[in-house]
Amino acid sequence: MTLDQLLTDTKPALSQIYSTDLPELSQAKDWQSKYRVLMQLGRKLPAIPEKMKQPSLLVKGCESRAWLMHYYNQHQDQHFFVLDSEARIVKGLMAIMLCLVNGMSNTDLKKFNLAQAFDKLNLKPYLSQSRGSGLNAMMERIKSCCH
Amino acid sequence: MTLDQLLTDTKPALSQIYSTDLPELSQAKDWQSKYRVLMQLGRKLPAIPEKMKQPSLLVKGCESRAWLMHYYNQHQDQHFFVLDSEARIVKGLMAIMLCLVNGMSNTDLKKFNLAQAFDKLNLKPYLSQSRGSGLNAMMERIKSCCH
Amino acid sequence: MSHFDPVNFRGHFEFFQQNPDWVYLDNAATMHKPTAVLNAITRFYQRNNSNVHRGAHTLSQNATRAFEQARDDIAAFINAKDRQQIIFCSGATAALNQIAFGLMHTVLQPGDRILITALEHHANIVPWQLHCAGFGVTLDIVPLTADNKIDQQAFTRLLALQPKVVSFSHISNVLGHIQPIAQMIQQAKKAGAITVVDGAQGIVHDRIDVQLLDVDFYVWSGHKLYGPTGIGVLYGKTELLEQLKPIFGGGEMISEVQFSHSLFNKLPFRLEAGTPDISGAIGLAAAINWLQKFNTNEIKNYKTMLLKQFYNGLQAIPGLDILSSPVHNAGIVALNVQGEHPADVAELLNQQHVAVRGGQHCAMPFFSQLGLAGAVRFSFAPYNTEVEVATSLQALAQAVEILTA
Amino acid sequence: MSHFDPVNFRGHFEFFQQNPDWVYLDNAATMHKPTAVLNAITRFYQRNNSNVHRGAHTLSQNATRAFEQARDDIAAFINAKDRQQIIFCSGATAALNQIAFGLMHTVLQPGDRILITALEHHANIVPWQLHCAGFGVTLDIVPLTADNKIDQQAFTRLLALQPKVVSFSHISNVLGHIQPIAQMIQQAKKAGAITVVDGAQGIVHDRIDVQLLDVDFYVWSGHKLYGPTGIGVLYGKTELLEQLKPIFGGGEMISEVQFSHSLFNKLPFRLEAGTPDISGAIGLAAAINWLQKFNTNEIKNYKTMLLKQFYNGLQAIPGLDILSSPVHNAGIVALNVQGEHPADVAELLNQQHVAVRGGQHCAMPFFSQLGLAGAVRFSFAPYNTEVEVATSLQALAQAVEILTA
Ligand SMILES: Cc1ncc(COP(=O)(O)O)c(C=O)c1O
Ligand SMILES: Cc1ncc(COP(=O)(O)O)c(C=O)c1O
Repeated sequence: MTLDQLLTDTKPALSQIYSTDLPELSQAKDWQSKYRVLMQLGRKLPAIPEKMKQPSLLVKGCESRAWLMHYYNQHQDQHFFVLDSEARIVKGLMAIMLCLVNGMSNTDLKKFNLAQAFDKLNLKPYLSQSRGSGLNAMMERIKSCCH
Repeated sequence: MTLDQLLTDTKPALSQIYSTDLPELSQAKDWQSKYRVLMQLGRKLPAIPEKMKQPSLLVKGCESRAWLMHYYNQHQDQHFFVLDSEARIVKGLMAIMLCLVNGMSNTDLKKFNLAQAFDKLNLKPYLSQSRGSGLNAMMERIKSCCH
Repeated sequence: MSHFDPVNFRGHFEFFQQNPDWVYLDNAATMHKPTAVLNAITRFYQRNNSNVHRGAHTLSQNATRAFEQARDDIAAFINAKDRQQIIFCSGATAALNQIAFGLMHTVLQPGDRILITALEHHANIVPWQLHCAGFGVTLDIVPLTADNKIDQQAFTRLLALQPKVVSFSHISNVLGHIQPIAQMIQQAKKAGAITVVDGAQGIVHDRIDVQLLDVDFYVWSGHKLYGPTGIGVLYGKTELLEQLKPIFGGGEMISEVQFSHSLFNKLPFRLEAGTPDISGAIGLAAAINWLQKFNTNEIKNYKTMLLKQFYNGLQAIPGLDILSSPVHNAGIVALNVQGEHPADVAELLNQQHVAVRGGQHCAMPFFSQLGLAGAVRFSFAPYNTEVEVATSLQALAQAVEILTA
Repeated sequence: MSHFDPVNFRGHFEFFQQNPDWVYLDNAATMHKPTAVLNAITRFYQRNNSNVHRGAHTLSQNATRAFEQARDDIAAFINAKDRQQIIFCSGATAALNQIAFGLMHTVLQPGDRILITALEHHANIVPWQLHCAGFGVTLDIVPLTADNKIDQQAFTRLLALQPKVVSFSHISNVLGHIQPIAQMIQQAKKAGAITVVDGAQGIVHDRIDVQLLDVDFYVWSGHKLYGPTGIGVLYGKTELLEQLKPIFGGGEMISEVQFSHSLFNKLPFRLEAGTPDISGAIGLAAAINWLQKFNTNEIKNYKTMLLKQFYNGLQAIPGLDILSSPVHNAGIVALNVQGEHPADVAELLNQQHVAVRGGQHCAMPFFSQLGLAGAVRFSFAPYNTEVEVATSLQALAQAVEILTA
């Protein structure tokens, strides 16, 4: 497996999440259903193989471990990411985050505001309720990829 | 000046304090008069000459510096003390303390309770009100001379 | 002393009135504070606030008296021989650092050994690494048995290496296991070691008699014992406290300062540099005085009952790995849902307003050894109720259902 | 922001209602706490109490949010560039020890020099002796001029010795003199030194802009700034904070613990081992937020007025030696009654319910130089009144009369 392949596999997963799971999430009636969607959604993101999980990819600040890989396409000014987490719910939330920022230009990513974006999608409760620190740590790491 | 001389001079001062100043103190009407008596009383105790004020004699735990010298008469089982303080009020209070314990036997000194003694003489307020720590430090030092 | 009445006991905690829809089972992280503690703090500031020790005026003496009374109360609580053996510091972490730093500069020499166990909280690992290991002192680790108990045979074996210091926790904050500290202290002393007990969890569970234990150092944090944050206690034997090099220099802890050198003050002041946490000490003493209105054994029995109820309930939930043993347990249960990350389990409990922790509980080395990402920890306090235990069991069952659906 | 009204301001302090017959002029030792602070502490414990950072449940996140909001508020208060530059510790003493210890193990080498002044509090002397001087670092002292100001020429001269660290107080706790810190920092930086400012008294008097000052470290204690005991702030430039070796090891401050070694977490956590004083931080932020409702300049003007009244009154009292200069003074007056011990003077004031301190105010080296046993210190706060100034003057006159009768 290479970063290239992972990136290739991640892309369609993210668009599926965006078009199918996000609407499902906002329609879920009770918290149980919501969390079921979240966990499924995390599963759709391809996992980073154990061998590729270098310590340097580890994102600190989460109770569960999470990893981030990054690729910047200079010609098209686009940032691409692959991520993984041991914890399924965290991974689900990170997947949502990822479908909002993947492919962004450097300028857009720099000024991206996660709280606002989650708010717009009625996902704010997920951010503030829990795992705040882990998600924020991941967001910080993503932003640190800007130049 | 020798310790012997100091001890000799201290003795009559203490009995005078006991017989004259203590009654005067308890009869004083207002705090001003009380403090005037206290300060006079401190003056009656002979001063330890500067040269004799060895660092080892310094009693710690007082905002003002105080010094204690000790002599134990083995034959008669009696403890004798000489003390001095930079601060007049503290010295006055220490003089009162001294007239209660000077010449005590080892057993008596060991079980001497300053708070109780001051209480009996209606001097408790002086102990608890102020300088508590300095007086207590001196008392501790005096007691540490027991064997 | 009245009979322990759980409803009355819980009534002392305003927190539960303010958070009626929560089940708080994170007591090993920090406990709630009875009204008596909050009142003592407020009352101190409103009536007696002043800086301590530096003599002078009556207000300062009143504050000093209140502060030193707190020291007396705490000394009596653990049956310390002498009040000066109670050193106030900012918490268990600060206390353990003071000990490690203090011994390193006086007692320990390069080449010496220190013995800890594989079940320690980071607060009883990192200070030894930070202050000692870098200077040529070796850290030996007592391994665990298969059922996560300290391997007492290995302990005996490692004592033969003649460690200068042996440091272990009274009760594991991860598993709740109560260590046989009386026996371990005796063994360590026989081997000639200085004994340090991390009592952060132990002091909460049982009455401690430091003279009976004959332990050299026993430390804990106020916030885990119904007291405020920011205050902790370092108990030590006088002759050993006197051998600690102070980790903080400043006011009050010296008797004489010159630019060329300074002389340290006597105990307890030499180890309490700067303005102490006066209201913290008073708050902690208030907690202890309040707690002593209740019978310790009755409290322990009540907690044992809750624990039993919880363990019984766990039997009915499929797919659990329970790390904690129910015997010699102070009321903490660490478990995992097989194949699931503890963070996910904790989050699903959180959704149901059951506050537990999922993670490594500041005991990374322990979990690394087991090859686990962590565990979900349920920690009980005497203000918890049977209803809460039932609720948490239901919530766990629900979480398992969602995860394994 | 409303016009500063002394009566309204004083009304925020329950202490004065509880102690109506006292005049409290010991504000440099510690200040009283407005109701807003006491309420913030109680409210935190009643509603949000939980341990911070370690993730997991909503209650813990609420506590973490409140705690980190306190950090934000304090960062904004001193205009720190980044919130992670605010390190919570137990007080100014702890902060200065962290700096001395932390630099000694990374930046300082045997043979290096540190420059302090002859007017420092013990908290800015002893840590350097404790952690550095024993390891071959030399402590140079800037002497004072005849009027008890820092000798700026000597300062320049001693900077030529190229100290690695220059540390001085913003405002003298003995004399109240405001040091020209902006200029001293600039000079020290030009000489290539790391600058440390002990702001224990400075932060109380004026608004600080750490970016404008371009100072490397600025520290203070909460209890002297209307906040609770047990909490303090260590502000530092990020690159320097990252160079400090932590003085405490424990939970949260490491990102990875193994028995072989540990990795430190990032700022601010790497310098905040163990459970922090959560309620202390929240209380301090409440104090700062409350204080900002009042106009700093109006407060300063009011204090200046009280000081002027006091100085004028002193003219009428015979036989005084006044150590403090009335210009560039933050509201502290140190004086002696000629030939009398300050403890006696303070005691006679205490008898009249005027709370001042007589002694060396943790500045022994300063008094040794002057050959004085100490001084009586009157320190004013904005909650003091003109009537109190008048009362204290009368009491001082009375004390002098008794002493010289
Ligand atoms: C100038 C100065 N520095 C440092 C300190 C020490 O502060 P704390 O005792 O709160 O640590 C004080 C207060 O006593 C002070 O006035
Ligand atoms: C066993 C044990 N030791 C030490 C600590 C550290 O306590 P604190 O964070 O209050 O310093 C804790 C609490 O987290 C603990 O459970």
